Amino acid sequence: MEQGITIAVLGVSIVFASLAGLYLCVKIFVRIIEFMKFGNVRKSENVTQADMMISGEVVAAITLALQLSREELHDMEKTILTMQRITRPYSPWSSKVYGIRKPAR
Amino acid sequence: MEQGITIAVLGVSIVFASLAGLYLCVKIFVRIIEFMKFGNVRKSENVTQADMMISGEVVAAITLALQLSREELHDMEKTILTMQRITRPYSPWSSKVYGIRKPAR
Amino acid sequence: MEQGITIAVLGVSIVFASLAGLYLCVKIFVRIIEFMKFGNVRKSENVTQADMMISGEVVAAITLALQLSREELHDMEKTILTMQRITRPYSPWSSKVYGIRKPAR
Amino acid sequence: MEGLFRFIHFTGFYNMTPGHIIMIMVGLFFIYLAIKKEYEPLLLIPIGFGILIGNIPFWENIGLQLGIYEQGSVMNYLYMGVVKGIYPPLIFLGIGAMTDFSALLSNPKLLLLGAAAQVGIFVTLLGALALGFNPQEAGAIGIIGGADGPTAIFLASKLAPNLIGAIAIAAYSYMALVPLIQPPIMKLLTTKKERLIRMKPSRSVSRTEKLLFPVFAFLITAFISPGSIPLLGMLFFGNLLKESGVTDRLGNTARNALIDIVTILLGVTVGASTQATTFLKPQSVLIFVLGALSFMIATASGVLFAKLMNLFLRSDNKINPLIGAAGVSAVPDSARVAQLVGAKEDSTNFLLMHAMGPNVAGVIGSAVAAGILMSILMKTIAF
Amino acid sequence: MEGLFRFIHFTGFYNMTPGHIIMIMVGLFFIYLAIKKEYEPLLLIPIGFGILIGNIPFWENIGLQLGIYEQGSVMNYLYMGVVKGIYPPLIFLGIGAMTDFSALLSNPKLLLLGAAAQVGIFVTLLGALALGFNPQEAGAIGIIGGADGPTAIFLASKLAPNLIGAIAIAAYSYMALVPLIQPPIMKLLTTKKERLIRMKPSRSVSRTEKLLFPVFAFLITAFISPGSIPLLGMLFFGNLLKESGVTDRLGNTARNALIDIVTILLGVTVGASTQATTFLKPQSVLIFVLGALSFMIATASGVLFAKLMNLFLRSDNKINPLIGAAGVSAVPDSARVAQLVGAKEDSTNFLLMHAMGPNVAGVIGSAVAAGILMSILMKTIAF
Amino acid sequence: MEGLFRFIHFTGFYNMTPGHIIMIMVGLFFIYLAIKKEYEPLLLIPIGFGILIGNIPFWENIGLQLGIYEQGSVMNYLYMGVVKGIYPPLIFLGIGAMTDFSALLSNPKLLLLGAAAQVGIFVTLLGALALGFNPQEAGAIGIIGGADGPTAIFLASKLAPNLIGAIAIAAYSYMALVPLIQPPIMKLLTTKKERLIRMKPSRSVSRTEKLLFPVFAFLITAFISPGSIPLLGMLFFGNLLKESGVTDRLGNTARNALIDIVTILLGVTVGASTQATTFLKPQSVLIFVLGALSFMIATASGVLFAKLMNLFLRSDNKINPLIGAAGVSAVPDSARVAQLVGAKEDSTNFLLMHAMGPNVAGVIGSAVAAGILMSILMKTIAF
Ligand code: NA
Ligand code: NA
Ligand code: NA
Repeated sequence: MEQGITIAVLGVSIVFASLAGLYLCVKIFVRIIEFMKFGNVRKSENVTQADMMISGEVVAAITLALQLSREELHDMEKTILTMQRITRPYSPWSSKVYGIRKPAR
Repeated sequence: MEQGITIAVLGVSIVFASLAGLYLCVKIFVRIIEFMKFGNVRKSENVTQADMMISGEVVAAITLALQLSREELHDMEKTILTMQRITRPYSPWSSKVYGIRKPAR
Repeated sequence: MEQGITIAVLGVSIVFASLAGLYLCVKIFVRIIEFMKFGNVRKSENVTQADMMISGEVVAAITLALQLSREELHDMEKTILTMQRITRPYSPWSSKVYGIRKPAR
Repeated sequence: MEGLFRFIHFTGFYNMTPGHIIMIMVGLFFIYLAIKKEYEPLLLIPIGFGILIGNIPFWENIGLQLGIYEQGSVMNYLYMGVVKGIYPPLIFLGIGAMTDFSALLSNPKLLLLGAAAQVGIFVTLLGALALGFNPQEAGAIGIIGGADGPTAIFLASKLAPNLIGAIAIAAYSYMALVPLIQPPIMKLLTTKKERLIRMKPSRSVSRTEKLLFPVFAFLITAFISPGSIPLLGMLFFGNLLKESGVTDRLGNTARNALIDIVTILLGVTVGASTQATTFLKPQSVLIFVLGALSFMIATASGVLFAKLMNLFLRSDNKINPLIGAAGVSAVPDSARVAQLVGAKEDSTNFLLMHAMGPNVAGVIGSAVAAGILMSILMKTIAF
Repeated sequence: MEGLFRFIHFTGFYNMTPGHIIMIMVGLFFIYLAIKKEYEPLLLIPIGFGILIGNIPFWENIGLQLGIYEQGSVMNYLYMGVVKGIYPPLIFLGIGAMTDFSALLSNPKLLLLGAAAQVGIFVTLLGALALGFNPQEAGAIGIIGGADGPTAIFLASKLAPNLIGAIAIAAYSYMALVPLIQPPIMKLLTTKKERLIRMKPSRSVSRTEKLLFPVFAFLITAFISPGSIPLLGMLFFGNLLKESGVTDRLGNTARNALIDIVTILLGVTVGASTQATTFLKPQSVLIFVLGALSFMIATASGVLFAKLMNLFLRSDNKINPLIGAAGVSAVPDSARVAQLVGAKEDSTNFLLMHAMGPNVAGVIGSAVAAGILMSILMKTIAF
Repeated sequence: MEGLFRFIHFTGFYNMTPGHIIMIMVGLFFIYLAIKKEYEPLLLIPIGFGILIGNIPFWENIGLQLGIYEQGSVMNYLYMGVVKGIYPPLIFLGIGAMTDFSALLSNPKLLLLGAAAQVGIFVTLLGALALGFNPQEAGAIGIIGGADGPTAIFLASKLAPNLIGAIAIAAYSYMALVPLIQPPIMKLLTTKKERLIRMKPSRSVSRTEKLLFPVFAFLITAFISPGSIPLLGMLFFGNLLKESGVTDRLGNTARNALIDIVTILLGVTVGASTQATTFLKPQSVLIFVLGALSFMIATASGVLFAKLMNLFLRSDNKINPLIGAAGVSAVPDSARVAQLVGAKEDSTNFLLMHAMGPNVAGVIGSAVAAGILMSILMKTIAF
């Protein structure tokens, strides 16, 4: 049990350390990238593709909209499912296109 | 050989038993489902998606029509095959998009 | 080392033999096929699909054109990539369509 | 100079035997059938090319790791999926994900036709025993009459691994030849009047039924014959992925990428397992003869049982006995044959949908039969 | 006659025990939940049907090669991918190829919420030790609180292979029930005012950041906890395939065919591993109790840590503590729950995007936790 | 406190060596090349990230099951596909299903250029022997000059498993650098007049030819050199799936899902096999030097042989010797290089289609060469 507590304390610490490390890393990188970009812009004045950003809020709205519309589509999909399925007469252990119009020899 | 006959008789019986069991099961389920559906309809009068049925004969006709038209498409597919193939210059052991417009350094 | 030279000489010879064999084989087959086709044409006068040929030079031109246009498409793809990605909220360890419009029970 | 001599010893020309030439001809013939006649191309092309791969003569048994029976070769590793019985259930998963059981549900009594056609399996088993095969081999040979490639390969891998190649080749050959084998038997056993029978339009099937079917069909068949779990478990699991309505992406992958990959690997290794030096034996010929017999008996029992059922059915609800032949499975070829033979008498009589019922029932039937044979005959069993 | 008797002995009916019936009911219930409630269908359908496959009663231990624990059976071969810990990293590859880390990058401090929610893992570990499980088992049980199926299965396969089934079923059950488990706890621990907090629109994220993230996130987490290499290596590798912009076809296959195939095989074998004769033991019940506890503690720690962080943040930059609950992972359900609970107070408050950050951070967090537990507890380790 | 100490011992920081740092830099460089320069991204991204995965420092040899060389780790299981030589033939299957042999068929004499460029393989073999490598290793190193990743990995797995990593990395590095390595050599060995040669429009190719080619090309090459069965069997089988016209779905899966999955697994494990503690040795540097040499000799022999052939050809039917360089394979890069170098002299001279012939012939040529080396040198061979 004592061992267990050691594991628990150590474990929680390491998980926090990892994600905190990640946090710092992202922070630092963002600084560096922004710094470099600032330089770039001064140099070329070209808005490169990497600079194209979308506001997070806009993204959220779009995501929602897409999701809702997709769900509706999904519902429609279901209604036409039964019909669609019939159109696949392929089966791998006998799949030739031996048409029913051709006479059997 | 005697053992063989035992196996054959037993085998045939069990195969029949299995599929007859399936037959009965389907029969019974269909009854139950129809019974429940009847109840549902009375309760809600809503025709739910599960109730949407297509006549088997209609299905057969559609299947045939689709199949015939698909076979024709299939024939056309073949004629354009040679051309289509050329449009995939990708190969996994060397696939970069090293364009022929760029000068070699 | 002597063994090495034997291997090298033999190896190069066999590689050449294989591809030369292939070369001869293609040559001979082409003759045969052309001979048979000639016969066919006389028999039926029908231009079958197998006879449909495209000039190599035309093919080269088309290939190039397609490639160039595809590369441009590819570039456009990149610009819309970030947006498209957001539209996939599926994840296999929790993927249900539990809509955010439905109230949590 | 010695190097050159040794090299010549390595070539295919040096190691060639008449057997290799014969098998290469067979492989080329399979490829020809697949491309020109479009007989089962998805299997005959991989098997045909596999026969070529397996019959390039090479210096055997010196550890070159080339042959399918040599440890360490790629073909040997890929062949494990056949020998260990892994590929067939995965193919059944894909088949389940592409099979529509509506036809069977709309007229469930046709399930019995799928049982009747399995009689061929057990009669052939007796024939094989009479010809001197041991019980395990006889069971594996009998299953050729199930007209179902993966089932035949699966049972052969469990009962008679040494016969996998011959049994698989026989099964697929006759399945490809169903349009030639079945019609004469069907005509012989039916009257013109019977062939003209028009069947009632089938009952429509609700989504709930299609959804519940794979679950309960699996429970019933598996409780009666647990030996069929590996095949039917995967078949009905695949079907549930298809019908559940909430696992479309899994069903889609099962019936596309997954089944295609396994089909390629199964086909090419089964083909390569026909290596002349181990394959060309008198018993392979016997297996082919028994296989043909098996297909004919299966067709006949299906047709005759349909006629038997008609004795108990009201006159406005008769079964066209032609669809009994579809009970052998060989999906969907034998159903198409029923349609074709029927259409010859009356071109407006659409039997296809009705024939699909016994057709898929035949798949279930032969999987159940395989389960029984496996349970009773498997050598690893220690009571 | 003796043949008939022996055959009856083979049937499921003869070998049936109450345990089989119970487990079949569980399987049917999972399938019901998946279809009717649409709870995690992509996993509950394969697992549910797998439970059916694994609980067909059969004559065990006579070499029939049917059960998942019998050598030579297909299920046993496919189960190797679970036992050897192969499937979970491949699933992580696919997850990486479909995960968008933008939300996390746009507000990186939310990463800490993904760490906080892992407290549940370690508290549960202590609970399991107290209940008498050995350290390895306790670690494997604790990871249920990571709310991440593949991670739980991976760790269980390394630490306590005998518990894989119970742990996997518990993990997936509670993940499916996240919308029922979390809201009460979230409401209990937050005030109405807190639940109304509107968070600042998140920073936009450039392509370069998204491209560099998987590479450096992997290096950092793996250097701190090398035990997480198998899971996080594949996760971030998959994400690089997605974000690199030059490997679209590989990313596409990883998040479609590859993950689907592995999901099918993992689900059905994990389900089948619940064979009644080995699964129904008191400890399975204990595992379920501990698992529920674990989820609750994880939710609570996420919410409470968010409140703690708010003490240090400027008043215009507060975190809505509801998104702390998303730190358990259970992607994307717990993020949706945060959105839902928030929307009940103010339907115009969109928390979903903000909750996605802790949500994916939770995946990383539990993989790190699994790596630590594996490093410290694995029995094969010889110092 | 002891727990903390032990934990620190587990971290990557504690186990780090300069070698790990070097290899991580190499991995990052590969990823950089792939993304920024778009050099072979489909292989450099998996290999590059694989190098990162394989070079996270961890406490080795205590049974943590993390490293690619530790039994029981996922990477070790996935690496089996490389060690046992299974992935390369599967990749060849996919390559076959995406290769169009029209260019080769329309001007079959260009096949000989694909043979000429393989001289580099055997010269390098001699060089490696001179530098003290044993014959098996020398053969595996020589194949780098085949400019064909899967072939190199396959032969290395059979002849010198300990060198797989170095050989694979060298082969892919130089294939990525083909646009830098080849042009100087091509210009050095040709006159401006030769580079301006316009080749006759190629003959059109009928479907029948494309369909028969994979079948008979396989038979001929395999009879001459059965050692090439594993690679060429799969290559031509894949091509038949593509050209047969009746197996489109199989060909499609082979060139998409199947090859993508195998490419991902092969790339990431080959990358991870460069674990610093086993990889960073002087011999790896030697292999890189020999590999570069090999590519240069191959290029030169292709060009020179084209000039030789011109001596025997009519003046209106000369070969532009630049396309001889495409005989090394490195499909389709070296063909593009031929086009580029030619276009510099005359921008209206389209050499691409002509260069594709030797280009795919080079694939066949190096697979034949691998088969020969395998036959002659394999250690498992017992005469
Ligand atoms: Na059958
Ligand atoms: Na988690
Ligand atoms: Na080459």
